[in-house]
Amino acid sequence: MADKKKKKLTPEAQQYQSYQEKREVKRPIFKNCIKAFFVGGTICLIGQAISTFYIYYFDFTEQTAGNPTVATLIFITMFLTGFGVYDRIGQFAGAGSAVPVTGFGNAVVASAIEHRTEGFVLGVGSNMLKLAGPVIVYGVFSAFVVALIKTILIKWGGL
Amino acid sequence: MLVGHQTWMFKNKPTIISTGTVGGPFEANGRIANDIDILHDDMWIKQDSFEKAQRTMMEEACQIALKKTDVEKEQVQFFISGDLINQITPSTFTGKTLDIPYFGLFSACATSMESLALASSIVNSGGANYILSGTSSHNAAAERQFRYPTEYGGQKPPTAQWTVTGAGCALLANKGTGPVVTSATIGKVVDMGITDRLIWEEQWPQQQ
Amino acid sequence: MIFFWAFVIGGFICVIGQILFDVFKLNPGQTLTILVILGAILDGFGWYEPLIDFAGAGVTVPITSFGNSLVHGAMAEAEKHGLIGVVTGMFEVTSAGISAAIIFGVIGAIIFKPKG
Amino acid sequence: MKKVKLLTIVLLTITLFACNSNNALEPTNKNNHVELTKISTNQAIDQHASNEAKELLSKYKEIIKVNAVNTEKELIATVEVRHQARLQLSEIRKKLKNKLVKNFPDYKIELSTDKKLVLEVEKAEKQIEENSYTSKELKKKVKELIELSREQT
Repeated sequence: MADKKKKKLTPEAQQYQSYQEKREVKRPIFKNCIKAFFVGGTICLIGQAISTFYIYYFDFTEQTAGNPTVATLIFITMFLTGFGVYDRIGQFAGAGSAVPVTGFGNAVVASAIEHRTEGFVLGVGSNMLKLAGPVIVYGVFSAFVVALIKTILIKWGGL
Repeated sequence: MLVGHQTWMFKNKPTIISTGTVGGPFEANGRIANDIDILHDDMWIKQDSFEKAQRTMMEEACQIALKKTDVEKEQVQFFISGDLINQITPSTFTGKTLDIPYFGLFSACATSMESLALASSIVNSGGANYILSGTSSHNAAAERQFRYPTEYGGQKPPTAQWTVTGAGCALLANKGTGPVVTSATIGKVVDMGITDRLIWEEQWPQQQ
Repeated sequence: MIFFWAFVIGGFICVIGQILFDVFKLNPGQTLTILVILGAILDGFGWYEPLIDFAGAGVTVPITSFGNSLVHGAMAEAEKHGLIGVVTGMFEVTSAGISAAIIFGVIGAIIFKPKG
Repeated sequence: MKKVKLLTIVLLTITLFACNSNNALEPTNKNNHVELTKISTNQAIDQHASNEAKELLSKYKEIIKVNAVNTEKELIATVEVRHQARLQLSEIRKKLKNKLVKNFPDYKIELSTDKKLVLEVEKAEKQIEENSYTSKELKKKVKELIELSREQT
C-alpha cells in the first residue's frame, strides 16, 4: 500500500513494518460494509418515514420536508448521544452511522457535551465544531468552487 | 553505578516498601482486579471533569501507599510523577495536594518506569530517604485529548489501543523490606513508522 | 417503493463511506469531507436532483446532500445576483442541518454529561 | 490492496454514469393503470378543463395517478409517475407542463409531481364532488396550492 512511504524509512523500520503487517489484525472489510449498508439504510429509511409523516400531516412538500426531517433526526441523535448509545452504534456500524446527517449531529453534540467541563463559552462554544468543522469548511469551499464554475459556464459559456 | 552505555546498577538497594493502586470500572472487570487497592465504578469519581478524576485517583494512590507503612508524609523528600494530559496537570495538582517537593515527568506509558528509575537513582546516591513515584491515566481524558470526544461514534479498528483508567504509586526507601530495585536501563526513542490510523497520521506525518 | 430505494441508495452511500474508512484508511473527518465534496460535484453536473426524486431520504439524509444543497443555494442566488450570489447564497437552502446541530448541541451540553 | 482500490474506483464510476439513460416519454392509446376520477360538473364550479386535462395526461404510460382542479383562470394538475421514471422527473414535469400549456391556452397552468400537492388536490376534488366548495373558496384553495408548489425551502 504505502510503498512510497516505506522507502524513506530505515531498514529496521521497514523490517518492523512488514513484521507488523503480518501480525496486524485485519479489518473485516466485507462484514463492515454489510453492517454499514444495513444501519445506514435503516437510518435513511427512518428519515424517509419522518419526511412522509411531515408531508401527510403538516404543510410540507417533498421539497421542503427535507429540512424538518434533518432537524428531527439530529434531535433524536442528541438523546442517543447523551445517553451514550450512539458511540456503541458507531462502533458497530462504522460509516453506516457516520455518513448520514445523524453522524454530523453526533459529532457536534458529542463535542459540545465533552467540552462542557471547560465552561460554556470557551469549552462548549469554541470546541463544538471541532469535528464537524472540516465538513462545513470544505463543503462550503467546494460548493463555492462548483457554483462559481457553473455560473461562469452558464453566463459566458452558454451552457 | 553506570554499567555499559545506558544502564544503572544500584548497589545500595533502593526498596519499594509499599504501593498504592487505583482502577476504574473497565479495570474492575479485568483479571488483576483483586490486586488493585481501590476500584471505582464511576468514571467521574464524583469530580466535575475527567482530568480532576484522574488527579483524585493519583492522590488516592499516594495516600494508600503512605498508609500501608508507618512512614509519615513529612518524611518523604520527593514526589516524582507524570501522566498523559497537557502540562501533566493531574500530577502537578497531586504534587500541590501532597505538599512534597515535586518532579514532573512526561513519557506517556513509560512514565511509570521512568519515575521509578529516577527515584531509585536518587535514593541509591543518598539524595533522599523516601521518594513517592508514580503515574496515572484516565481513559476518557486521554481519548478526548488525543482522539475524539468519548460520545463520538467513530469506529475503532481492531488494532486500536485502550488507555487505562487508573493510578499507581510506589514508595521507595533506602532501607526496609520489599522488592529491591537492582538496576535500570534507559531506552531511546525509536520511530518504526507505525501510526495510529485514527488521527495520529495527520498530526505526525512520517518524517525524514 | 420510495422506502425501498431510500434504504438501498442510503445504504450504498454508507458503503462508499465504509470503503473510504477501511480500504483507503481515512479517518472519519476525511471521509465525510470527501463525501460532501462529492455531493457538491454531483450537483454541479445536475445529477443529484434526479437522485432525490428517485430515492428521497436515501440521498437527502447522508452528508452528501449537504454539499448538494450548498451548491443549490449558491446557484439559486447566482441566478438572481450574478457572481456575488455564489458567495452570499450558500446557506440559503441548507441552514437546517447546521442550525439544528448547533442548537441541539448546546441543549445537549446543558442536559447531559459524557458517559466516558 | 491496489486491486481493491482500483475495483472500487471503477465500480463507482460505473454506478455514477449508469443512471444516465434517457427513455422518451410518449403518449399511448391505452393505459389501464391510471387512477382517475372524473368530477361531475355542477353549475357553480365548472371542471370541464380539469377533466380534459386528466384524460390528456392519463395517456402517458409513465403516469399512474392524475388529479386536477381548475378555477376560471387557473388549472392545477398533479401526477404521480411510475417509480422507475422518477429519475427523469424534472424532464417529465417540463414536458407535461408544456403539453398542458399548449392545450389549455386560456388557463394559467401549474403542474406538480409532489406528493403533498397530490394529496391536497385530491382532497379539493373530493370537496368539489361533495359540493362543499363555493367558487370563492375554491379560488382561495387553488391560490394556496400554487404558492405551496412554488416553495423552495
